Amino acid sequence: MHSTTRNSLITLASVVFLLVIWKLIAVVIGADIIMPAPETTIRDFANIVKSPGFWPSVGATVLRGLAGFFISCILGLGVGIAAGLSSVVYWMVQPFLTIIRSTPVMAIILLALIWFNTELVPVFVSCLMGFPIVCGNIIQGIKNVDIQLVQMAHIYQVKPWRIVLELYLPSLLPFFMGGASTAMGIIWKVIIAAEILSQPVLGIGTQMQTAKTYLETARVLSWTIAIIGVSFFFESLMHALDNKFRAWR
Amino acid sequence: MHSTTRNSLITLASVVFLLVIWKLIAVVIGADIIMPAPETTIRDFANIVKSPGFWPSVGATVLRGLAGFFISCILGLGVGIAAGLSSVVYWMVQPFLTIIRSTPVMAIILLALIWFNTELVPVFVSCLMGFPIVCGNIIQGIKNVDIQLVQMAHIYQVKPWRIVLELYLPSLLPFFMGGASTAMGIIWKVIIAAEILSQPVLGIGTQMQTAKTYLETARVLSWTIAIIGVSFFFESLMHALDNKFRAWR
Amino acid sequence: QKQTEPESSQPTPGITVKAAALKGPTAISMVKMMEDKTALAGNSTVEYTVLDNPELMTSKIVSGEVDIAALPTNLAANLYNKGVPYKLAAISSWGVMYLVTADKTVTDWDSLKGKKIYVFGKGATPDIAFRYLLQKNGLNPASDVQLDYTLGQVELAQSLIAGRVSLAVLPEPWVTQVTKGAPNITVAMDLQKEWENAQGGKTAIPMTCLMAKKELIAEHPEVFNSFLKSYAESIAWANQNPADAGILVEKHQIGLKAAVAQEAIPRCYLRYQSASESKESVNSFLQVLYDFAPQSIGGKMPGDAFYYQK
Amino acid sequence: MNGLTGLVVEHIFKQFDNLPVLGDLSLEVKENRMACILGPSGCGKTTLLNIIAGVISPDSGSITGCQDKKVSYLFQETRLLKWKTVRQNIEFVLKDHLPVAERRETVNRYMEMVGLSDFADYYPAKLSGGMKQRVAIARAFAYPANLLLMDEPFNGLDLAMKMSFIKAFTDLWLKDRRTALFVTHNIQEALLLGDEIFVLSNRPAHVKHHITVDIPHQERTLEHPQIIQLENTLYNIITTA
Amino acid sequence: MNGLTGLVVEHIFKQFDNLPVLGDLSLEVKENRMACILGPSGCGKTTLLNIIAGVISPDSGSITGCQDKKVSYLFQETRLLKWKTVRQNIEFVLKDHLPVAERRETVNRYMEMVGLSDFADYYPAKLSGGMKQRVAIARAFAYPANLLLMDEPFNGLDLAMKMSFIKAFTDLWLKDRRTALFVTHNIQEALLLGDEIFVLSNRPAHVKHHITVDIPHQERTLEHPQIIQLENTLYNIITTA
Ligand SMILES: Nc1ncnc2c1ncn2[C@@H]1O[C@H](COP(=O)(O)OP(=O)(O)OP(=O)(O)O)[C@@H](O)[C@H]1O
Ligand SMILES: Nc1ncnc2c1ncn2[C@@H]1O[C@H](COP(=O)(O)OP(=O)(O)OP(=O)(O)O)[C@@H](O)[C@H]1O
Ligand SMILES: [Mg+2]
Ligand SMILES: [Mg+2]
Repeated sequence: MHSTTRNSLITLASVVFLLVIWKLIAVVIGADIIMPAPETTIRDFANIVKSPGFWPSVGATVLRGLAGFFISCILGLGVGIAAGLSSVVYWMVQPFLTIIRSTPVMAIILLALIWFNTELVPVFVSCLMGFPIVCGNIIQGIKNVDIQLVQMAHIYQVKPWRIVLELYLPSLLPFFMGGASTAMGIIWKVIIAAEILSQPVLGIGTQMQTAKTYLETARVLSWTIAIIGVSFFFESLMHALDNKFRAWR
Repeated sequence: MHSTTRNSLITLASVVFLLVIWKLIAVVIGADIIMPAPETTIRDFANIVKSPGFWPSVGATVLRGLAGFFISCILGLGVGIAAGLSSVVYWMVQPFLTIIRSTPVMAIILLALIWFNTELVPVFVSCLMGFPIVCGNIIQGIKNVDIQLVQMAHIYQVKPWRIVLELYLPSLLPFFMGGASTAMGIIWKVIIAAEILSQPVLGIGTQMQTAKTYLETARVLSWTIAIIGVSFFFESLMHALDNKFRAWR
Repeated sequence: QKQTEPESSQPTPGITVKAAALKGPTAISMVKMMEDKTALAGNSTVEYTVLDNPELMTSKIVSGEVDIAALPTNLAANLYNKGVPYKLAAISSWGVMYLVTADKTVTDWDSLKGKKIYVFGKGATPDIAFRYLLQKNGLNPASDVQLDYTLGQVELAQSLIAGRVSLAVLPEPWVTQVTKGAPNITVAMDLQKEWENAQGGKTAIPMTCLMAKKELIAEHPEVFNSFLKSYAESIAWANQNPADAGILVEKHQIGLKAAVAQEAIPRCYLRYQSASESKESVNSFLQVLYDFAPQSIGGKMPGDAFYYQK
Repeated sequence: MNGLTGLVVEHIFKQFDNLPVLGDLSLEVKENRMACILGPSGCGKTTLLNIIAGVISPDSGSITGCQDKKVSYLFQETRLLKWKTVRQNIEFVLKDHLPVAERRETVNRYMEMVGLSDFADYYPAKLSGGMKQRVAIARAFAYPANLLLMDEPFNGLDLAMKMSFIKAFTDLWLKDRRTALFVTHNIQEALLLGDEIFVLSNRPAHVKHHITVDIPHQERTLEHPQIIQLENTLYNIITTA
Repeated sequence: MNGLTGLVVEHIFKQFDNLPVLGDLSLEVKENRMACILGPSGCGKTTLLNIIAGVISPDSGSITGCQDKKVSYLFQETRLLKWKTVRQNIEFVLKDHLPVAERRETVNRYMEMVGLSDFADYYPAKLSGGMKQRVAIARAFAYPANLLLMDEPFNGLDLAMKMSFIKAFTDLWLKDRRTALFVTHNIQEALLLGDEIFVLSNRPAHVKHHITVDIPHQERTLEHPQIIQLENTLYNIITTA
């Protein structure tokens, strides 16, 4: 409780600091169209929150983000564990991973648009970003699992799936959490980018793009604040979860 | 040597498998403009490799990518270690990290274009993507450092900077490598995306965008192959480095 | 460059005017000037940039980096309403939008009923203009047709060629690319003509314009006017020599290949008309946009001060 | 109970990189007997147990008699899962072998035996060194094996506790015989528990001395004259290497 | 050499969560003498050493005499850096305290002493349990400390090696006296090395018995009659808790 308060205060101070920097930049640039002042933006933000389209848009984006996140995690864990355990799998998936990681979204988006419903394209694109992050971390994590413990489990003839579940997974936890919380953060950015490209009916990205074509920079920033809020909420959730998982420390 | 050959063979098999899938997709879609056949693309790729603009473009992109990567790593390590060691720093940088992670590139690119030279915008944008990946992993890694070893070093009055250098850094290595190799992969994607937006004179992204506006899909894919090649090269380098660092295993 | 040397022996050392144009048809208007490096009054010179996207244009205008810019008219109005110190100097293109189709049954507005039409950039000018035309021709954009905004311009062009899309609103130069790439696709409607019909033949659609910095207009009127003159000539030349213009377009990397540009130029309705002469067209165009979405032009109709008066 | 041959280790060679560790090592443990290995630090005792357990393979030589046996191995390190409590650590190796009720009863019994009933829900990080060793002991004993391998099992335990464990273990073993092989540095432990005692040479290790202790386990105490005599013999063998 | 008061531990209380571990524990080690702690597993010996070393703080009570001393602590676990070789592990704690030439010489000397000169470039993963313990011993001895804390220092070593270490350590210590406090479960080790022997009670631990051994170190052997007598006394104290 006590330290939570302190932490919140520190975070608050740092947010205030950010606002001050923002204000300074806005004053220096002196053009609302490029960088509106924080107070203008916050006023605008208050307006969009009250507008009827706000929660549906946020909801749609959050749903897509969570879908992308969970798919990334499940695929990342599955492929990562397989590749970490077997060097054959490792060298087999390597080209796929490289391609997924480095192929520009642009080169894939038309195919994605052909195969998926517009609503799903952002989910697909965010998996392309989130999956390799989780997967890369898991592969490293597997290399770091204590072989002595694995030997022990084999000697005691523990079933393979229980070894994975009760030995590998907990050992991987810090690696998984590192990957998952990074992926969680970045997925929001990617979802928005993909929404901007694919223009689903509802979504923060769609709204942002509209605001952008109308040169309403304060509105663009208001939606940015919305996505940062969403991101912050889920990151805190991840942090709490992480602490819970570390009870044995 | 022997196992290297085997690994290369497996990777090769998997690349061949990919080409087959590609060919299938191309046949199913049946439209060169959406998905050219692999042989068409490879012929085109051979052409661009021979063209005089190829190496300068690749070189420019690689330089930007490496710059982005190294800046990401250095910042990620510095901030990550500080935040991992001190909860005050952790809660202080948290809002910045959230913002960097989740703010859509679009909202920043305008500012970036005003402040930086066009050539540098991709570097800046790739840091925004790479830095939080490395940083998030390092924060998790610090939590995972063996406190018993730290106690030992304190008892023996080892100087703080040597504790960081000789105890924390090696402990963080798997986390750092996990983050760095993921970041390395993704940075290429981001550099391309930023080059597409900011259009520096030389760069794979610039070339890709041109090919795209000319509806030269095979050319777009040729440049994609180039960036995948670059990515693959550097990933192999990272992998070799990682193995080297694990000599003590 | 010689003329700009500060210690030049010339009696009137010229200034350097910075001009920017948006990649694509907009920039074709300037291509001859780029090629000839036409000198302006008083030995002034021009430095040209071709910008890839509206964001770059916006930031260059807001930061005052460019003196003269060729850009979409609605963007100009929007920027003006947001307070940038620029004025509308001239209109350069009167529309590049076409309804293209592989569907032979599409002949007039009524035949569009119940069809799925691909439009790009929801809320942007082409979308609003098309919906306006639907309305004017007795169709309800929300119920009588199905508008799909999924694909961007490039994806739309690719999909049309690949035969995955059969009916779309498309701008030049994609129209040329698509009709070249897929002979079964034809231009079903020239939306410029439709606009004129809808407006009772009174006004055309002033799609792109030239905007100039007030400072330049006020401090170097002769330089500015000589620019406008060259600009008008450049447009006229391009219209008369589409083949040569095409070659220059490719050379100056304006985003079109020579062959495409040559065919596209006649369909881009390039025509120079001064701001004061264009006032009525611009006003009725902006009014349409305003009625659909006030934000699209910055929330209000620009006043008379928007128009440059010689 | 099952298995018929005991454990036969023949002509084992093992080399790590360029370091020969085991050089022509042979030994035999008869069915349901307990053997003990003594030897200098770093001579290859753990390596031998690992080879028998199948964790590593020898360069040459053969091992018979443990193929289809269940093996319980008390490692030199405790090898506890740090994210599991004392109870969960023991249950971890039993889950696939005992039904739930019996498992619970077994876990409780062995926790009681090692004096950790009160610490059933402690994570390893909060246990003392000796307590962790006791969890590992409980785990190895609780597991229903035919062959028991133990690497310095009573390391880090106080004298009283060690004595009570030796007694408890002897009782258990007499009731429910298993073939057992354990490593120790303590001559008294070896004499109180072992039926056979193998003393290994320096690296590359082979069996330097082999002593058979023919006293029934129930009768063995540190005051037993034959034990005292063997103790002196062993002491001399070991200290005059 | 420096420091004047020895080590005085007074009325220490320590509780973990709801588990009282140390309950009013007091003891004193005179300057430049060696004290030994015996006590049941889990009673709080490591906790006491940790408190003296300053790794954890007591709930109440005071410790004087180690504030400005350099402390060398041989932990119950080896605590080696697994990415450093034997040599580098020892150098790690010496780098900030000795110039390079002297450091190199010191490292070589102590590696020699623990018999690991041939393994100087081995990483811990490739050492046996006893060898790792010896690296930790070399590290603790090599470090130029005034106060030496050791938690079960000879754990995992064979008898011959242990005896030679005890001898080597006694010689070192006689030459270059330091105050030392060590924990062991072995009565003989305690008698061969300790000037004072503290026997701790069960948790919550306090000093149950205090024995002073007044025999000069050079004269102590396991056959010394007074030692044999003390051994019996201690044996009875410990086994009849
Ligand atoms: N961090 C901790 N949190 C909670 N309990 C702890 C913690 N550390 C130690 N304990 C408890 O304190 C008691 C004493 O532990 P300590 O390690 O001091 O024992 P010890 O005397 O060194 O035993 P051993 O001879 O087995 O090493 C044990 O019961 C242990 O469970
Ligand atoms: N993986 C390995 N790679 C290289 N050398 C190894 C490896 N494992 C063990 N060794 C070496 O093999 C030798 C024997 O090791 P082992 O652990 O079997 O000794 P031990 O007899 O159990 O000693 P202790 O009593 O100290 O536990 C040692 O010299 C050690 O350095
Ligand atoms: Mg061993
Ligand atoms: Mg202890």
